[in-house]
Amino acid sequence: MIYRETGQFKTNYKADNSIFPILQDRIAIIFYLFVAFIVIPAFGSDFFINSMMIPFLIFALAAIGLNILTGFTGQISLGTGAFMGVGAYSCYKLVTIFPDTNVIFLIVISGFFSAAIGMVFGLPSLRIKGFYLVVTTLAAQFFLEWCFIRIEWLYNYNTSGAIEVPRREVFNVIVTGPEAAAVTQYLVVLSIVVAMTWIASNLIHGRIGRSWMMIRDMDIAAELMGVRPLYAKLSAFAVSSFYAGVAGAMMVFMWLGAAEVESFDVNHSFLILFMVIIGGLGSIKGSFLGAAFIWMLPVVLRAFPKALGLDVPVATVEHVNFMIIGGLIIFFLIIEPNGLARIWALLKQKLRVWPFPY
Amino acid sequence: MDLLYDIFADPFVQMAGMPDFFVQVLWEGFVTGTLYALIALGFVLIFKASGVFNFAQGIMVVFAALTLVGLYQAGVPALLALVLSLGVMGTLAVSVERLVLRHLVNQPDIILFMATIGLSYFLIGFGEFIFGGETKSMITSELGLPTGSSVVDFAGGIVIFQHIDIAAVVIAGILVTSLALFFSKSRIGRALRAVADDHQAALSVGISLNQIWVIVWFAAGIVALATGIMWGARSDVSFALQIVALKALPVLILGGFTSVPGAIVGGLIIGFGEKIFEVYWGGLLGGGVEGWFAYVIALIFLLFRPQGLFGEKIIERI
Amino acid sequence: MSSDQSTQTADGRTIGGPIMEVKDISLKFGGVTAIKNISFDINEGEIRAIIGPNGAGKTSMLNVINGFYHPQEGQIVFRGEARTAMRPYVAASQGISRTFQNVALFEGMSTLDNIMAGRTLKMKKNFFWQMLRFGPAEVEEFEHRKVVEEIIDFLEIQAIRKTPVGRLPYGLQKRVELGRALAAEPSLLLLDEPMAGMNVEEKEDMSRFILDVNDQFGTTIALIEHDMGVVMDIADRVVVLDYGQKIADGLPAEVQANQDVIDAYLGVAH
Amino acid sequence: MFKKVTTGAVALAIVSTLQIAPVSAQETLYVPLLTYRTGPFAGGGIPIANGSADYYAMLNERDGGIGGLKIVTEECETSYNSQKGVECYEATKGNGALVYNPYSTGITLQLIPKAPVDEIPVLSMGYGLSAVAVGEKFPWTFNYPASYWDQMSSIISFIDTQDGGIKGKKVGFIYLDVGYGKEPIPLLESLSESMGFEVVKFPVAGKEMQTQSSHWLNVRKENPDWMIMWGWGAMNPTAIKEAAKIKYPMDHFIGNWWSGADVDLKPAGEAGKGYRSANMAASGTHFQALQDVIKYVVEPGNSQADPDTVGSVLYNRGLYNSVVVAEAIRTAQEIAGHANITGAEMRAGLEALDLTAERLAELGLADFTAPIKATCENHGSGGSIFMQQWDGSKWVRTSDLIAPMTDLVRAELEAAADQYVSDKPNWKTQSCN
Amino acid sequence: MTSATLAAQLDTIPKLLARNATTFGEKPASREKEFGIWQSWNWAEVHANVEEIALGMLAIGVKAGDHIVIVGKNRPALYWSMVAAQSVGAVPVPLYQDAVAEEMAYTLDHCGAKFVIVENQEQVDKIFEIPGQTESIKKVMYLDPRGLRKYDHRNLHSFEDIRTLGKEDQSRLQSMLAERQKVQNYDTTCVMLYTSGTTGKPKGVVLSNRNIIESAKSSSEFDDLKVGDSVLAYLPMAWVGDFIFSIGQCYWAGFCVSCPESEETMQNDLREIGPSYFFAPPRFFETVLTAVMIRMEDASKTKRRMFKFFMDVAKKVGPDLLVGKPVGFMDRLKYRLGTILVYGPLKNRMGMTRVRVGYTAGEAIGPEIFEFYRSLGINLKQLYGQTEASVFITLQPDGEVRPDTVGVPGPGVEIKIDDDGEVHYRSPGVFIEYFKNPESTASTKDPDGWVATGDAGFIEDDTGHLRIIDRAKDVGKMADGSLFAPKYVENKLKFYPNILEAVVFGADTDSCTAFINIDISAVGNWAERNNIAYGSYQELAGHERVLDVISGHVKEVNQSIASDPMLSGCQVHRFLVLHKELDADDGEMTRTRKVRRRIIGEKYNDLIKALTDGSKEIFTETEVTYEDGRKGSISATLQIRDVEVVARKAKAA
Repeated sequence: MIYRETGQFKTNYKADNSIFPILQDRIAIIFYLFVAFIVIPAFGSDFFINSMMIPFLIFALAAIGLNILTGFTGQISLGTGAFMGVGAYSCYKLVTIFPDTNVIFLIVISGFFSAAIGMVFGLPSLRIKGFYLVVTTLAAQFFLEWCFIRIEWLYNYNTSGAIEVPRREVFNVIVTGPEAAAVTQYLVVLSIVVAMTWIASNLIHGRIGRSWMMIRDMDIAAELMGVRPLYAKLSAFAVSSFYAGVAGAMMVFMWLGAAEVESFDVNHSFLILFMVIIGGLGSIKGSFLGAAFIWMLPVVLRAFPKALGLDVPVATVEHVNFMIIGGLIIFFLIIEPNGLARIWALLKQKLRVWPFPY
Repeated sequence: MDLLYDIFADPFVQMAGMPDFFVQVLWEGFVTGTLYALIALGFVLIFKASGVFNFAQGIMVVFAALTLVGLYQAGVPALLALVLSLGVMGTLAVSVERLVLRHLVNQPDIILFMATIGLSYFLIGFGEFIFGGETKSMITSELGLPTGSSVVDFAGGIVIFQHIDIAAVVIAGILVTSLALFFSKSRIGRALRAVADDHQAALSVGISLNQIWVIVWFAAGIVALATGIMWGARSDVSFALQIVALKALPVLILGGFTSVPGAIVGGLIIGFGEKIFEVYWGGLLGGGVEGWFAYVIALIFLLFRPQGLFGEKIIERI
Repeated sequence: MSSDQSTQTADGRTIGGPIMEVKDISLKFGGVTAIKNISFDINEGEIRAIIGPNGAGKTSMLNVINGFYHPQEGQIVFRGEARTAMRPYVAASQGISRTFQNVALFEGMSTLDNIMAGRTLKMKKNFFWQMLRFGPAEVEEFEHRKVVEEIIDFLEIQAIRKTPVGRLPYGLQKRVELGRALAAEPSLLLLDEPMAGMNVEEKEDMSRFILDVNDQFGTTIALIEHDMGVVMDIADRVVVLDYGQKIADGLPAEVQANQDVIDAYLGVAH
Repeated sequence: MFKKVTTGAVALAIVSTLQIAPVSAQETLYVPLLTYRTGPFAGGGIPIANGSADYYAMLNERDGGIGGLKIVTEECETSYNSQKGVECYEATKGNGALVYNPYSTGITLQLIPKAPVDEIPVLSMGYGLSAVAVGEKFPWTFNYPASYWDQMSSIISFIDTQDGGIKGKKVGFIYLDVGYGKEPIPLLESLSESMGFEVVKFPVAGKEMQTQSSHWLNVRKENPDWMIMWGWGAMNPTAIKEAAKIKYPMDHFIGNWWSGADVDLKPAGEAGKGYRSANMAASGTHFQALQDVIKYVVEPGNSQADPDTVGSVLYNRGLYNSVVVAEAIRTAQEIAGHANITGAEMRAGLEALDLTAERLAELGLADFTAPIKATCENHGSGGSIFMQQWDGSKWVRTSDLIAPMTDLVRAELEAAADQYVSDKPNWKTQSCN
Repeated sequence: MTSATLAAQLDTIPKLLARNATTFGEKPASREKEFGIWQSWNWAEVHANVEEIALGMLAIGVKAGDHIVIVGKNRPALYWSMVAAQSVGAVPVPLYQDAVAEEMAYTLDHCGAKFVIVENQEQVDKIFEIPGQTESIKKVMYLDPRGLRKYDHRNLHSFEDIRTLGKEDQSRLQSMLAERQKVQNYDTTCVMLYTSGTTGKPKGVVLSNRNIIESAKSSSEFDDLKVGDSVLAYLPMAWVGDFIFSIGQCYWAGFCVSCPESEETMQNDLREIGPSYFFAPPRFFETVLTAVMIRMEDASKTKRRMFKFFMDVAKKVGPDLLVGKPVGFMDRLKYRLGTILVYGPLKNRMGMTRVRVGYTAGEAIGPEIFEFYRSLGINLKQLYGQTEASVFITLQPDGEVRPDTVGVPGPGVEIKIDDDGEVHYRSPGVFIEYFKNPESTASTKDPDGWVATGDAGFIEDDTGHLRIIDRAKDVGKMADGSLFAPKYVENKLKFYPNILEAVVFGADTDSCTAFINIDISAVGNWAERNNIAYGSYQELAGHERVLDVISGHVKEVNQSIASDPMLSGCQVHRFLVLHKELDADDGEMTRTRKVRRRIIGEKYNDLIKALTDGSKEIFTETEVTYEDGRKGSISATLQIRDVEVVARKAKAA
């Protein structure tokens, strides 16, 4: 309905190949960015920014990471939580070893550590497929969790075993630590997420992304087309873990402020897998939708009885919350196994062919 | 050199030095392994008949136990509670088939897998919603299960056998045997095997896939209840147990997704392996290695035998 | 390959010396012998057919040629280099490209992306540029897009350019697959039953495309076919397999007259 | 169209966040309660939450609140999860929260640095970071009656009085392998040096709480003379059952005050007989205050608690927490001179808290717990504990108050506090002179 | 600059091109969807390209006055070739690309073309198939080398080769080109177009530069066409309309012509380009409307209701809003809402969002169809024209658009109606002659320059609009002497989506009868919805219930016809539904899909007899030609239905 594509034609490959070939989509993206960069910082409450937007963005980034691995390369992983942890602990070490270095830079750098670890645990994927791979990633998950506890050096021998985010400034603005303003942290997170989303989208639309999808769709044919499984799979693991790592570092540095191993446990791996599946495998947009759905729905659900003025015990709300999320996951899988992104696409298609049904 | 000694010699010296303790470790490994095998068995039942990798099996274990205890706490006599719990598991099987599986026929495995994760979430919420979230203790003695222990003198020391552990092993044995008999002797059992081999063929001999799903899920529910009682008696009943259920994954990797004997052997390997490794080598690494040992073993194993212990070599065709 | 060996066909194509020689290949799976002592050669520029009844070992032969199966015995000489086994991507990088009996397209991708996938080996820009996607990586992408578009034009599949291949009818999928194989600009193109499951009209189209490929780009083609009729029309030389063994090798007419071949095919009919 | 849906969802979210806020408009005392009634630790979380909430409710019913202002509590479910805890904090802090009791060391650690920024004190009563007891370094954080280090030193003192002293003995320490469990290790190690006993550690990872057979096999292998446990949730009953299984002498097995609840021992029952644990507040309903709670809250049906659990160890602990907060509010109101206090004024109240035995008696809680006196320097250390022992069906108090080794602990605390502050530039400290 | 001097300077298409290249150099002139994107050329580039091709033509020896035949689908290079041919003094002769070899042989022979430019192998094959033609044709040039590599290249050149040849000898040829152009003027032949010829062999209509440029100029001014407009060239290049739009008006006004990628992608390409100036035959609009309606049938109930509601609103006020008549506020509001919900998206789906001027011509368009498009806000108009007139005879000015007229005479066009009711016209666009056919030229064009259109019609007294009734020779008398206008009736029948074609018989008989062709997509859809199973066209066409439906349509038509006293005698008394679709391959229709009444009459003689003799059904066997040229036959037993007619009113005096 809102799509008026008549007269939108492409005279070069650049335009034809652009990620948002339709004018209305470009307008929408600009609108979203405007809301994200201007409206939300200006009008969002601290709670909204801190407890909804920042985690949403961070999880969306992690979901993009997992989506690269699972959605685009077809390798199921339940190790995302641990890879996020690698990023977080690396970042913590880097920040304490180099206290004067720009912390935003270090957050990004910590992704490399996570990428390296991800590649190591990606090696078995060359021989193992499907559910079997789930087990190897679980091995990574539990082994790394154990490392986060056992290797005390990682948390500077802190007696609590937790990593605590020190205060750091970038250009005289407090970026991390408890004094950092929510809006500042939000803008940093947003910028990193936007930049990395853009990069992910670039990779996916280029040769590398294609080789990932080739491996996903038909690994044998991919190999016969000259894709080296080693490169394709390991690069997917590396990029995926990089994203998870940066997300993990941001989770601790930009959101939680301190973290123990439980912040990187297998439940987080599941959480992010949910986001990817509910959002849609193989869709960056889906990662955002999935993260928003999985993260914000409980928050909204929790606020719901209160908003209605009902006095429901919190525990009941929480139990019901679990039931609703579980039920919704099943519901979504039944009505649209390809996730919210697919629903979005169908809706968009509906709007594009409006008023026709197809 | 010390390190090498610690790794390669010392543990064996300890084993030889305290044979009674070593036997105790083996026994613990055996019991744990049996319980792992039971959980894995639930997975295998469902996977074999419907190709669904039922992630919720672990949750079903807790859910079943929670139902049993919850009913008892609500004033239902123990044995009646047991029967009612069976009924609940049956209802669960029917509901899962009606509300979930039926709508997901022909979807890719990963989708069904995800649906069972959704099911786990639902069951957690539902279980706690009905019976409350606090940890509960299993009504072991009320169910007539033994609670004491026997101390056996052995090689200058003692080995302690918990009666409940013995009971667990016996019940596991009975369960596996009866399932095996059920599969090989009964009409439904043979139908199940037909489904496992070829869905089309099964359909053509007039077996309803939907019924079969209900039956296997119910069977898995029974296994879950038995497992839940045993685990509950060893520790307690709460959803924190779910993490234990994940151990069934490496067990399945070792044993293969479709093999009942594989599940048992795999369970025992993991059970023995992790106890021995934790007790004799764990200290070198600071302890707590049990959490990942099973997975790493499975991973290493996979690298050399991607098809599992009992699987056949895969020839890829194009 | 050398010009002195080359001959001119009736329709004006040039056929050179052997580009590939298959020597005494044997392949076993466990105890089952799939291929036994097979030798033949493929000349540069020709259309070489491998035919035989079902289960004759044709696809296995193709899998050996492009490195998917590793034979227990024998060797393959490709462009003068002898080897017994190589990884499929090595074969691909040497210029061997193929299609599959049961279409093996990348189902989640569009026609365009599938054919672009065939260009994988030709694309060189590194991760960094890929990440930015402007500058060199983009320029490279568009250069290859141009080539791919020519293939799309060649195969007359413009209308399905952006359609996900999963939604295409079988005949078109086969065509896209041919396009993907062509995109690699192979020096040896292996076609595994390119006309399987097609109706007469589609078969005629596909034959035309195969001939055009050979004609236009001078690509050497080795194709497996079950249907003898089609093969006789388009192949320059034919090798016949039965039960993993070679039973005939020669010009279509010769092969057609060969008693063993007739028996093998009649045997199948029983 | 979809755009509308998304913006609608965002709008709903914003609206719903606003919906949380309206409390602050009236003059009330707003105390958010971070509770966990779900998740693996719900078994402990539920009675604590009930005890806490019921006492405030009782005060509202009986006294009309504190200083004439009603206490408004708001529960927020954390599931003992740091992320959710922080989310709860963010969601409630804007409503004029007076104090936070996170009931999780993990959440406490997250809140410690936030407290001075948002000017809302954190009272981690008997948990959290031990070093916060050093008031100069942690003006906004309190952990009386005692830190884990006090408690550990008291337990060691207790052991030292048994079986001919602790010197030369082997002490096993089994703990939940998270911040909470690891907290006392430095003190334990330094005590082992100074007092000449050997320490063997048995960490239990969070996810292995219910499968401790290996740990206890190791205990059997090491065969320590004493076992000390820092456990929580499902870890406790499992540990006790496993200890019984290996026939570890129960009376040599001592838990801290988070490992000594009724729910922890009930499953083991008779097998747990002899097990000791530390405690800071008495159990039972024989106190007047508890009778009031039953009268005003439980019997009218305004409590979420199962009446049987009223007076249990953890219920009373939650109640004790509320008593302390209520007293601190009263103190703060006195200092501020007005009833409607802020977080900063609450801090002053917490710092000036003096809960004497007389006051306890006034409150109907005579002998309920040891008196507390906070100072600027001391935000928590020094409280005494007592031992209770399981007799097979219930807890029995078996010791007098056992004082911690204050001097030793204080020194360790200060060192730890310095270390904590050292890598945090601009950390707000206070001077107590 | 006065128009006279302007005309003096811009008296040939190549000169217009030169002007465009300097005046609008950077503006897009040609686009073609190729290799996935819209390849674009601006006027300067087009100029350069045309010159290159022209030089190449000189290089291979094209002489002034030579005919150059051009065959292929709409492609910029072929359009350029036409202009290049003109620049070297040759006459471009575009032919229908789907013409079979014999048809092509006739025209090649008739015009004596020595040079042929074709698109691809398919056309090359056709040309080489013509016996004896290889000698007379000197060179064949092709655009697409695909499959032609091993052809004998002595007389065959790729387009690129030609360009290269021209470039190699550029300096010499350049001056030659200038020479050639110098002698061209307003009266030089611009193009020769073969009329499809409803009867007999095609005739080559010779059009001069004056014809084309004057027509283009006046019509461009009429509708204010200018640089920045864009059209989609998808109608056959051999058709005069396409030549006027894609060369005449395009070069005059300087707008951009876009060529679709292939036939299958046309709809999509139309949507992408979104032309502002659009021409299509009524059949096109009909097909699109049918498709719209069929697709809406599948929409949800609420959507259908919404669609119906807003279409009713549109029907009520849309046309008025289009011409700026006052409309009530509520209606205006409803229409505005409708634009958001229905009209805008619908136009977008049809690719007509940007259409500023749309024309339809060639046949009468159903009033419902016509109103449908206009109510959406698409400025669809009708014109009446002929090849011989360089298209334009009458056009509808904005604000005077009605479905039943074809408009007022175009600028510079005079019209008169002769005694038989036949329309005659005289205009600057009137053709020079029929090539090598003076008799026909003389019988069509009188010495004063008046041309007989062959159509019967009349001019409305009050408005001055021309109304066409039918082909003059087809308007006959019935046995009782009343007027018989078959086409008039046929068109009314064809306005029903279910009816694809109708042929009405009745000259010199007592009552009218009709053959009907059903529209397989519309009726098929209807059948599906009503659970009617069918295996083939024939089966569907013979189905009882289908006949019932058609019968209903015929009855309604009869009622409508009866209201017009002059034509009320033409009511259809009996009809049958044909067992096969009328097809150009069988000679039953022209390539432009006009019914060949006479041939049909001969071929289905038995059926016509059955229609008149009152029998209830008839068995028949018919020869058909398949796509590949093979022949076969099909047989069927056809039912004949009687239809209620409205009693004739007393004949008006």
